[in-house]
Amino acid sequence: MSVYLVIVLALCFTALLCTYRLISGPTLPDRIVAAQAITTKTLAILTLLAFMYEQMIFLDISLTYAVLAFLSVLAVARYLERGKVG
Amino acid sequence: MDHSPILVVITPFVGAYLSPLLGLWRERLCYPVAVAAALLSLFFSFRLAGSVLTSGTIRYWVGGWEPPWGIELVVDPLSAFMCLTISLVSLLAVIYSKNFIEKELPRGKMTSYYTLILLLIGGMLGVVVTGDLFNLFVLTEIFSVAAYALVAISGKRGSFIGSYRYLILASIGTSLILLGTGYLYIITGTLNMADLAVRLPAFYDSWVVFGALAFLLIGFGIKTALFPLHTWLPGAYSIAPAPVTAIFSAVVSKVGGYSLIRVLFTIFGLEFITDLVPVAPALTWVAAATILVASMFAISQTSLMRMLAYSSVAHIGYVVLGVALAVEMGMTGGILHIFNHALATGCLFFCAGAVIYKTGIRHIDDLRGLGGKIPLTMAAFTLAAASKVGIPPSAGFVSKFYLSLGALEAGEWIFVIVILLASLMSAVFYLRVINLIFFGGDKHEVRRDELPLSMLFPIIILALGCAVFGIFVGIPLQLVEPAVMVLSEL
Amino acid sequence: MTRAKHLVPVLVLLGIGVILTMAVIDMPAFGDPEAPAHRHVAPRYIARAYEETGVTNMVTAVLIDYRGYDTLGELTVIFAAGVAVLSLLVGRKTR
Amino acid sequence: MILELIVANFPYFVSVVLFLVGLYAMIVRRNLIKKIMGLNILSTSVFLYLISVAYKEGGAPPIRVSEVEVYVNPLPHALVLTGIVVALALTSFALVLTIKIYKEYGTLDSDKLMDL
Amino acid sequence: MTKLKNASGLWLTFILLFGFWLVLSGQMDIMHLGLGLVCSLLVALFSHDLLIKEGTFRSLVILIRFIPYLGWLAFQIIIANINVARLVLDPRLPLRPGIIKLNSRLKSDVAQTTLANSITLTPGTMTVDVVGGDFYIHCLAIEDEEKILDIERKFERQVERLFKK
Amino acid sequence: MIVEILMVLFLSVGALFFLIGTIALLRFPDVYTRLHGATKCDTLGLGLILAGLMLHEGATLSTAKIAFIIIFVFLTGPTAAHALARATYKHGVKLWGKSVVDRYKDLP
Amino acid sequence: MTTIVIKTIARVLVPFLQLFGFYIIVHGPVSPGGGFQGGVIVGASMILLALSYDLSSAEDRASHKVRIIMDSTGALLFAGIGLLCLLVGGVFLEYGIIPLPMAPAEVRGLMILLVGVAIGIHIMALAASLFLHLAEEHDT
Amino acid sequence: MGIFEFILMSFPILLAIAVVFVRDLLAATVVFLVYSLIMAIVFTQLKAPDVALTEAAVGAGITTLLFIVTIAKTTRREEDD
Amino acid sequence: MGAIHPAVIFFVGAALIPLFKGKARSIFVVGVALASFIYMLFLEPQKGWEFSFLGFNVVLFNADRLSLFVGYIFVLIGLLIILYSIHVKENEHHIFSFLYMGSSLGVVFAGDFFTFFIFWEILAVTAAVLIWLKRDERSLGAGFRYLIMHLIGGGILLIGILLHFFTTGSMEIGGLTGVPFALILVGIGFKAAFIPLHTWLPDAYPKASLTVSVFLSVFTTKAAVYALARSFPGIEIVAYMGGVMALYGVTLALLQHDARKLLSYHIISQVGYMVAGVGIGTQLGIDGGLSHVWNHILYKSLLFMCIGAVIYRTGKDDLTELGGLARKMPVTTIACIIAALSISGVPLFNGFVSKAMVYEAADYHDVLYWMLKLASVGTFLSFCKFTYFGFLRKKEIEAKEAPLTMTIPMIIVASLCVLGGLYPNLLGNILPYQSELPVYTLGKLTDTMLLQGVAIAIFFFGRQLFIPHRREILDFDYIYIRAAGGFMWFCRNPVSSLASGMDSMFAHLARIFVGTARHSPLRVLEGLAGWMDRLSLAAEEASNRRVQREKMATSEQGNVDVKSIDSALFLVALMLAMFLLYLAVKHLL
Repeated sequence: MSVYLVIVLALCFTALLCTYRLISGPTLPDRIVAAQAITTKTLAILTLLAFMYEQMIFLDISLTYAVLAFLSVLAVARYLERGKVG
Repeated sequence: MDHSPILVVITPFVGAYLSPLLGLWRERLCYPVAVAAALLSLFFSFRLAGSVLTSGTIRYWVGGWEPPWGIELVVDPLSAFMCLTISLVSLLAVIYSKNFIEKELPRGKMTSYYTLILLLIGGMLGVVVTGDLFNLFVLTEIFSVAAYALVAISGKRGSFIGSYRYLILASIGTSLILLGTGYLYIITGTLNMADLAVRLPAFYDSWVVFGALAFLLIGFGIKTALFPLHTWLPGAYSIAPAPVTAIFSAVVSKVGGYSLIRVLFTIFGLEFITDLVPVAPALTWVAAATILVASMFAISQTSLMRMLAYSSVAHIGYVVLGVALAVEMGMTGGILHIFNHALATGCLFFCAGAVIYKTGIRHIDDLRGLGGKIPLTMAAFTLAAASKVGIPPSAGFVSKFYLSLGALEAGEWIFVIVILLASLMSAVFYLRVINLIFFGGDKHEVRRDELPLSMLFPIIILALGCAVFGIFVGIPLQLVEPAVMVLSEL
Repeated sequence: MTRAKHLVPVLVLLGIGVILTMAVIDMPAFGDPEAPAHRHVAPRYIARAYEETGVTNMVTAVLIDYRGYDTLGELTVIFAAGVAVLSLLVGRKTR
Repeated sequence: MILELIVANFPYFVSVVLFLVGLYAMIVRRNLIKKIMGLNILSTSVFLYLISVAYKEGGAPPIRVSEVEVYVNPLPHALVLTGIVVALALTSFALVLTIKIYKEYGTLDSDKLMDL
Repeated sequence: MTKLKNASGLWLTFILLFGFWLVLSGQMDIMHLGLGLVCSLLVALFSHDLLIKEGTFRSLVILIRFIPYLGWLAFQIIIANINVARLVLDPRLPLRPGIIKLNSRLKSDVAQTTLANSITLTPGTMTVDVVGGDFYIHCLAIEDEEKILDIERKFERQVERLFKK
Repeated sequence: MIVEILMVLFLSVGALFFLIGTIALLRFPDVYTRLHGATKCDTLGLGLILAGLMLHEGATLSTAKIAFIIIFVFLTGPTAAHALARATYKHGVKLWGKSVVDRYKDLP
Repeated sequence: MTTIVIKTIARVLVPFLQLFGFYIIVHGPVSPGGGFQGGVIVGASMILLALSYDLSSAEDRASHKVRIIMDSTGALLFAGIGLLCLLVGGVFLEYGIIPLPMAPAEVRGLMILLVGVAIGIHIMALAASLFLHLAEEHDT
Repeated sequence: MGIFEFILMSFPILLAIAVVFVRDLLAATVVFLVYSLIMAIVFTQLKAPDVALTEAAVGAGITTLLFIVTIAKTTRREEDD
Repeated sequence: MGAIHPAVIFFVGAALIPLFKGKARSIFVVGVALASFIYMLFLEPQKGWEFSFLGFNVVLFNADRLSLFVGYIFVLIGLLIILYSIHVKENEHHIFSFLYMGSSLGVVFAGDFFTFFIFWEILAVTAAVLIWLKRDERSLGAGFRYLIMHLIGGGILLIGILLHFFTTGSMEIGGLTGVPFALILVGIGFKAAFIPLHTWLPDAYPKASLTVSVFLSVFTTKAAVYALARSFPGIEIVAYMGGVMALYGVTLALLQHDARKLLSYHIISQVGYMVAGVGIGTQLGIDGGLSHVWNHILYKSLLFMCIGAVIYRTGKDDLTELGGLARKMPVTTIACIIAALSISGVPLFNGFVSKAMVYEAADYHDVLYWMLKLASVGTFLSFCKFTYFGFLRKKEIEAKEAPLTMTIPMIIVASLCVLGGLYPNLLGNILPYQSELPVYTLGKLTDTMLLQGVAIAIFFFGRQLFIPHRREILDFDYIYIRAAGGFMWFCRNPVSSLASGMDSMFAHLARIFVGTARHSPLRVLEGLAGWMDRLSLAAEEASNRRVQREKMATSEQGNVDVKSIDSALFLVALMLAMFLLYLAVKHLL
């Protein structure tokens, strides 16, 4: 059992914990925080996976994540602030 | 190398891609482009039909890859037949659109309208010529998206909800189709229909095949609007602009039926669906229920468009019934009915559109005395209605006759009664309309004058078609009979 | 009485689930390299995609070359969606 | 025995469950947007299924590297890519429709829409 | 496509982007490099005015100054994180949250942004809003408002050093 | 060898920070405090893990790529937190009852 | 209104995002990704701009007209390559037949790249379009 | 099938159910976002990087944004009672 | 190809009519009819226009003695009626009368069941259109019922034909057995006005316009009789049906006050004779029946022409209001009397001849014979009533003689009636089986005279009995109209409610789903997720909802009839489940 796997499992575990906050809320920002946290963990997991499977190409996926997850948080924030996105 | 199989599909697509560009420049240019594209694909359809008749099934390897690896376009007589029907009706609908759309749609939507209608046409033609299951899915999706948009494009009250319902149901359908495709893929490892047909018999008793069959059947059943799955249809068809509705009821749901036929006959094969797992008999009952229930619903409608929509549901039932009987006569009737019904229902919807264009009437009771105002249109309406009822010697009669023969051939005489009963019911609701139109007194202050030529021309052509192909049945049968041969051999 | 009534609709989905489960059990095992799906068409892509298309990413090769027509279709679908959205939204834009 | 099978074919079962959940969401939830989410879940289940079909024990991602021999099946990946795009197209259009419906009727509850 | 405002900004953008491309691509054959050049040029043409707003040379200087700053920041982050970790794991959860206000002299966009993000990155503090020169900072444990402000001023000085002429 | 150990160390510490972030997310009383825990501990955790991986990888392009990931995350993470906090406040979610001070409230 | 922080970060991010998108498009043949994914990312950059500034700034950069032109061009480019193959005597989408001074496989690779770019152009305009149109204010 | 895959694959089920049952649409959207992310990991783990990339770009990027915009323009509350 | 099918002349003529206007059209119309008449005179027995279709031969044109015999009278009377109706201004009338006649010729010359059926249906449709041309509510309803009845009949006929084709593999007319036999009999019976199926006739004919009723009185039923003669000669049950028809028709005719309704019932009665003759099936019987067709067409069209002329001039067709026309419209009156005498079978008029043949043929069937005789008495009685009350009795009424275009055909037909009575052999020459015409024997004459004397006596002694009263006579109509109304009601109401009911049922089921979900373990999760939402959303949404409610209140309650999406989706799932189950069961069994 490689180190990566252990770490990935740990991250999975933490992500699961975050899911509790994601589902139970209580407010929408809480959920988004949880989502943000899960995104970060996912990012870590993905990068670890890239090393675990020795596929450096997977890094592109992480990179995509790193940038795109930001968008929806911005959108929600904008909505919360102004009641609309546009 | 004859490139018609791909050109028939690509031409409308290229037209569609061009339209937005032209629309930015001059909105009026979209119409000629659309007409040209439709005309070209009609031309290619004719070429296809010609070469299918002379040299048998055409196989076209897109990208030059041989079938199981690349996508293969297969044009057999059935495909060619469908191609002709689709491109004919579509061309007429596009021609018809000119004045209608200018009047009925808000400004600025013209470009989108023509683009979407070209995509619709191209998608349908693509479905018809393809020989690859996944490609079928993709192209189905193309024309479906175009169809959803066209339902909603008028922006009238109810159009969005109609479109939404259509979308949700149909996309469940397409998801099921994709899942079914996946199920077939996992056990055979191929997506090519012919190849599937070869490799599938080894797995005939596998649950996976049943699952795939169920998914594909329900998926295409939704597209085809078979009885309990038809609920999206009237709402969508009655609200769309008339030329679009004409295409919809004339060919779109038939394309669903075509896919059903392809799946059942080409992939699973006659033996499987009739003997091993009797799907076809079950389908006949579903189709019979479709016919009866839809006819009854049609009687109870007060809006002309909705009535026609329900009536077209019923007629899809005929098509499926005929094919599912899985006997030669029945299949001939079913496939022939695709064409005959396309002519008739196209004409009817064009006429209904003409009434809306002229007077804005949507209710049946308001139609009184229109026969005196737009006599040619209404005469065409009558002719088409006669074809739909199946009054000899209209085209509709011939296919119903074949269907009845088929039912007898299959030993299912109950279906003959169903067909006659439904014809009777359709006589009831069409006669009611015709009665009001011609003999219901005169209510309108409209001047007696006919429609613009661009609208009249398609109406007349289709109406004449209803009459002509009732007498010269041999013309469509040239393609239908080989199509039946091909289907029942597989 | 009411409980029995409640049961019926749930059975529909469960029924689908059960039969699909049967289907799943009938399938070739997950990850089995000998499954028909891996032995019929795909090997050619894996073995020869590079020589035939000069592309190392087989998915791209399949997507754009072997099944390029599908991709054109896919493009058209999203094109249609774009035009559809435009058709609903552009017409009434406030200027 | 069944359990073993389920364990061995776990992704397939996940996809079945997701399929049912998606269908459930579409049928039961009356909100139109929820239905669209259900549709998305449904289609994702199909994608998951297809990707699982493509998986091979010990296979590498289908990007040619010199020393690797076993790759997973690239074909379903291509199919799924197409499928995702299609799902995106459907979703976007459905959402536009939803906005329009809301503007027209002021509600997104399918039941209330029925009463209108 | 916006008008070419400052050509040198364009070139700096282009070089930066091309560097980014090289890192991403890893393919050093002619074709990919050429494509990289084209793409970088395209992007630079399209949005150079976004990336570089100030003088080109100054941007470069700031960019170089950033490197030591980052190291310092990383150290700060780790320290702060350990603090927060203690806070989190403390069974009593000794939180004293609140929003404080930091009046800053920083004027330029980038400087303010850098400061704001630096503050946010150090756990225990988080920029909620920037209005003019005022930073509103949410803190986890406010024992003494001034003490925290002092820490933040330390940050501000560092950032100021980065962006000085 | 030393690199390996260092890497494991980095990874473990990173994971630990993730865990702390998660606990913070679960334990903290209101959105703002949770934001602290979640976004920043996680950012650091990620940074550490990626740094560990970079160490392992050595000076290759992948390392640079990972560096870019880190940069992106360090750019977006705090910004997202900032945007979210501001939006939450503007949206009307009150600070935790036991909050000490709220200078932001005074802002018109 | 968004803060200066968000705006600045978005400003910095956009070019890199775009380049990253282009990278994904161009490297479709050799690494995961391709026209579609890259296009979405490039489109996302416009969305980011719209979200951090406002819609009109994104609209300024990629106006409705430009997007439509890109949309059509991308699609036409793909179909055009297919038809080109047809013109030079092959079947539709048979890239290898295009007479370039290269081995057929290389020609195919090049064309795959080109098609990927076409898809990318198409999708980047479309992704931005979808969002911008949806987010726009409309009258009913 | 390792334990990791197991956990990872059960995750989407949980999230999907959550999507169905969360009443606040925006919250459901956020859950859906996470669902897409996890799905992307699952895809990665099944050695489908292309699909994972697409799912990341589409599910986490465009689709979620579109959902949010729509909800912003309509209503957040799922009218269920 | 052989000779041109006579129907084609009419069809082409119909197509060309719109090209002409005013006088030219009149000339053209008459010219076409004349042309067809002349053409028919020179037609030889032959077979032609054969096509292969669907594995059988379609013979569009099959002229033998039988069909020519009927064809002659059709074109002859067609010419005369067209002349009679030349005053009608509407193009539609002429077009559809041409189509109507053409299709009746098509039926007559049909060489196989398929062709036969096609023209049979066109006949029904064109007839219905002709009825509708009156363009008032009554004719609309009547035409509608007419068409529905005929389509039902056509449908039954079609099933019969199909079964016949299926059992024997041939489409040739004749050789029927078993189920197809019965079905075809019933199908033809609809048109031939067999007794419980006859109601369309007295329903529709009086409600059509005056010229149209003349047309209708000629072709439809006679075509059916021809069809019987061709496919079912010599079926005993048919013969008795003829007797019943004769009696039933005459009985109800006696009770009528509406002149055309009376005549319509008489059609049934007279068709009864023909059916009887055909049903007897001997050569004499068939000849008798068919010559009765000839004669009946002449005098019945004459009668309708007369009453049409009366309507044309006075606008009335009710016997209670008519009378005293003898002086005002002498030609019409005389023609009418001639026709009445013919139909009553008075010697020296043509009706006598054919009736005598039928009696002769029926001589061996006692019951039938007496039925027909009795009907004959009734006929005479009712025509006494008709002529007396309609024309002869004294009453002041505004009228003048009919125009020339009407009187000329009337005169011609009347003279033909007399001619036929005086020289029966004129007809005898073209009879299909060329039976002997043992007509003017003493026994027959006395027999007839006796019966008619009795009838006259009854009429004049019990005249009060026969004074027409306005009252509705209950016939089978009542049942049919009720049934049709019931069906329409069923389609309008229960089906609609079925549609909405189904919808709400599925919506309900779908809601039950939700209910189940609330009671299931999933609820925990749901609770977890949902319990705080309300807090955060409450304030914001409260205002939102209020706005919404206002919006909904102001929006019109349009009839969008949106069907539930849930139910549709549920149906999809249900179908999927059912189908899977079906497959599973089929697989396991």
